[in-house]
Amino acid sequence: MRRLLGLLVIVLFITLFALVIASGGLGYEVPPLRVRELARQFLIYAYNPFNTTFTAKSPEAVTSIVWDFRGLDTLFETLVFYLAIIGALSLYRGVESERRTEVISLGLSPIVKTVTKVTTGIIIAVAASIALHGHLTPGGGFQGGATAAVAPLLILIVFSKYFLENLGLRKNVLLALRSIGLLGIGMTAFSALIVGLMANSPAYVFQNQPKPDAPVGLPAYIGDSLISGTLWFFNFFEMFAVAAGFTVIFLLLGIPEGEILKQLKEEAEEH
Amino acid sequence: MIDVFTFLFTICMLSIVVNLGISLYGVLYKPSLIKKIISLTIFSDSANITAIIIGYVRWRNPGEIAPPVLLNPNPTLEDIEEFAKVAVDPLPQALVLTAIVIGLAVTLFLVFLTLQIYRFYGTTDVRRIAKLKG
Amino acid sequence: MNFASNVVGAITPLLAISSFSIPLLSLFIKNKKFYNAYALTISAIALAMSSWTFARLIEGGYKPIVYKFGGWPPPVGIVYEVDALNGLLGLYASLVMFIAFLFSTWYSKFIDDVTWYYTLLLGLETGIIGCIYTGDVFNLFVMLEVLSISAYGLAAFFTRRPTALEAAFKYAFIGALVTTLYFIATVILYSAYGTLNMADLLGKSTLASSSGFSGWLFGDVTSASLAAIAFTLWVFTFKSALFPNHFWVPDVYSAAPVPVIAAFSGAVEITGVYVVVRFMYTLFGAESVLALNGYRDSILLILLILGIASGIVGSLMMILQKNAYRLLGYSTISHIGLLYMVLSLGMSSIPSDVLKTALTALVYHIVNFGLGKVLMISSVGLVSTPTGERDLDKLSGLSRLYPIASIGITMAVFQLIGLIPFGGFYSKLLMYQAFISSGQPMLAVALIAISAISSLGYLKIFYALIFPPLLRSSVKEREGVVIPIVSALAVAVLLLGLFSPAVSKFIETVVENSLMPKGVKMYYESFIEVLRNYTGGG
Amino acid sequence: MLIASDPISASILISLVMLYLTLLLYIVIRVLKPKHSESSDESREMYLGGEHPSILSKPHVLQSGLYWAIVFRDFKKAYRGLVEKMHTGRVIDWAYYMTAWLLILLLLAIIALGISALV
Repeated sequence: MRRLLGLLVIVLFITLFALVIASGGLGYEVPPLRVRELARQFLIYAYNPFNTTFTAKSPEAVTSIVWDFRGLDTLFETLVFYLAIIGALSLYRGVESERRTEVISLGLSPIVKTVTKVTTGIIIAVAASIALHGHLTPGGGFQGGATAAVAPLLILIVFSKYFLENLGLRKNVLLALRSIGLLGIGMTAFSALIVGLMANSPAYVFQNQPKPDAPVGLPAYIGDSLISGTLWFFNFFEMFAVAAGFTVIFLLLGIPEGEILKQLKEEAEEH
Repeated sequence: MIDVFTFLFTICMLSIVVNLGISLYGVLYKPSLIKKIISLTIFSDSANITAIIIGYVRWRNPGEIAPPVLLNPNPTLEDIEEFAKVAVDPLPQALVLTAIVIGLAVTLFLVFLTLQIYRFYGTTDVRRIAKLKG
Repeated sequence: MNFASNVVGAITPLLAISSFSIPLLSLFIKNKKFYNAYALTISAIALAMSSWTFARLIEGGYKPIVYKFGGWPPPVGIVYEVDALNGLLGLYASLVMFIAFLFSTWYSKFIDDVTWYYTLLLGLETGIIGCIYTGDVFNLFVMLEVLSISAYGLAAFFTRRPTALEAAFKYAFIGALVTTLYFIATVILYSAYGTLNMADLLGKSTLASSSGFSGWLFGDVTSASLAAIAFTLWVFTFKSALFPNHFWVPDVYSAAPVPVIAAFSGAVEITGVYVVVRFMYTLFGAESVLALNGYRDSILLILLILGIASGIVGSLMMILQKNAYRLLGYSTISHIGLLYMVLSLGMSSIPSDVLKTALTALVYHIVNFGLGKVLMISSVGLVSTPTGERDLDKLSGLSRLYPIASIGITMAVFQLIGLIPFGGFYSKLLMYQAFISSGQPMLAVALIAISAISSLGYLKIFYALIFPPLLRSSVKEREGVVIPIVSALAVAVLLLGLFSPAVSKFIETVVENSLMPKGVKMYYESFIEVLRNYTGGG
Repeated sequence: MLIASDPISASILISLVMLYLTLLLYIVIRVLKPKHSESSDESREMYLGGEHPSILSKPHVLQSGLYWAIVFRDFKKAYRGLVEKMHTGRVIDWAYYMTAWLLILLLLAIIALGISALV
């Protein structure tokens, strides 16, 4: 009986979705012949030198939506990721990881270690290019940060967790780095407003380029290179925050299971 | 009479929908926590693909569809108009970018929680993780 | 003037930034008192900002305030649109959160690590206020996730208690599923309507008017709205703990920290109710495409039935409970049932003045129930926290140590049952009037039955904590800041009742200017006005 | 309707009634309250009704014994259904009740769509 109900729900879910598609609920034509009007606005005004008060000054339409048109979403998306890591850290509260200084003998063979030494630098370089060109080409802060986090993950696997910690990438340091990155994002979100307050001109939270009713904005160019105002800073800080966040997670998952179980057992005996 | 393209596309859409349904089954009725988490990621990924696909534009002739990135550094007004004609919808992509990160964050937290539950309960079978009842 | 116009938009980013900076501060400052003061200050600022917003709303004759993030006009960018209803609820939610933070300053003595706790609690406040103020359906999804993930983290806060982990997992798991379903709903809405803005959706679904930036319709809006609302309702009845989706509440309540329980029942579930109201009355009202073939009416009818079921199941299960907070969780479910009963009186057969009474009763009861519940939880928390016990039998007579807790519990029980002259009586009276004048006396009978059954459950707390003599010698903990909290809330629930004509008149004005046709029109017109100013100015 | 016609006098009247009821309740509790809380061997023997004798050493009825008649006699069936079928604490059991509600929503949407397709 219960199994039947479950099956029925799944079937009805698929039926409803199929009906919606069939009756044109996802667009009269799937896929549509042209993009929707709102999407056309985004495409036209993402990088538009002919309308200086209605543009994000970024040729990458997705990045301009992510960090400018709908920047608020992305700030809180970052907050969600941050809170998830805080929740995970809170679960590991009181679990102390052993620290070792003698770590040369740990890890995989010298061949792998040498290769890793070379590739780590390349990974970081690729990550930086993904993040810092996010406003020009596909990519962005989160993608760059996630790529950069592969480097510490490799070190963790090839050399050992203790080696990574001895490099200075300890939990507290990473958390501080992460907070600095996130605060950078927050400050960038408020930057135009702060400029506006000082210049006594109207301005908005998350403002990037000047608007008709708020004539302040951040410079779109530094010298000759396009930085799209706030977008470059957002991507830059996001990369740090994301890379540090992922590394904290890897460090937590890298604590040997036996150590944790021993500590939990000791705690249980105390109570 | 529908053309081959529409036919194939409809099959794609329907398979995504069926995928959503199957993963919904896994999420709701599978007893193992690990399998539930796997089903959940399949579910959210199928949802993301649904979003991407509705932002797609019908392919007509070669070169008439492009990613939403303006490649010309000094465009004229005509270039921008042309770009808006060939590019796909960037908004669903941006929404999916947000949804992916959020899904990742939630999955991450769920994995940690499962790990901790396994340490205390010694099982990942939801039928045996039932201390709270009544 | 410049500073003043940005207050609405600055609340949630400010809360997010203050939550971001705690790990950095924790490297330098280890003192618990600092974090107490820090978090309390931030929440006080948020409270001041939301009250200021509401005051400005009243000043402007309840004309909705639209805040454009980044200066982008509505369908292009994200806006916060604050009308009378979410202005009032935003003020109410930040007040509840402020009380939770104030209570935390006392509660922090009993927890080992306050930094993660306050980070997550600030995240929770961000999510709640964001969900309430936002005027964009996709931003609502993001804020819902902010709210949810901090709620999961807080539910699992006592990491060494298996029950806390279990409750958090159950909640987090189904929570992750439902939020993904809501994401699908927003995608469906976007693909048919070509917009994500709430006022724009309202314009297209009800008034059949388009805005310049988002064009006209791009798909069959009827089927899209039907599917989207089906998913959305399932999601937000889960968040607000309506009957078949209520299972997480007692579990989470029985293991979470006490201030978090207060925040959950005072604000988190109310946020779910608010979103359902927003979708059913503003976005998809009686004249929208959703009214096709009586779909909206039948949905409301089912919500009504589930409301009654929720009220009865919640109050029946209260009688059975041994854990004090689990009992309060079921009491929340029963009250949410009452809220859904009045919420669903918007069928087309019911005259609009009855609907107005019903919605007034809804908002009035949200405030009454929330404040009464926070009063109850903080009083019980004062008694139970020093011992670390949550079992009613083990707490037997302990409130004799704390006279203020006895007073608080008594007042809260009276408020939640609904006795004269407490506020709870008057909101239930309004509900009663709405049910009677809607021509359904059975609903009024159900309301009285639910109140009667739940009074048995409340008396259980009363009986266990206050009535028996003190069994064992227990060390008394200093009450500290709990005394002002409990006394202020006790006075507040009394005042809500004593000034009930004025309060209900005020709430009626709020409802008229937000959920009734006049208010919905104002919601749309503010959006159009912003667009007109934008295109005129540029 | 008294309440609708004059709220002030209605409030006063209902308050008086409630005051009276409270007084009555107080007297009943006062009368029923046990005078002393000692227990003797005789009373332990007398009390072989199924409860563990240790509860007699308690000075008052524990809250878990409150509403014994309601929970175990009057609404026995309802409680058995609620506790053993519904609130079992297993996520899988929740899922069935939660999806039943989703089923109703989906079914309604499909029916509404179907009618509009037929008409």
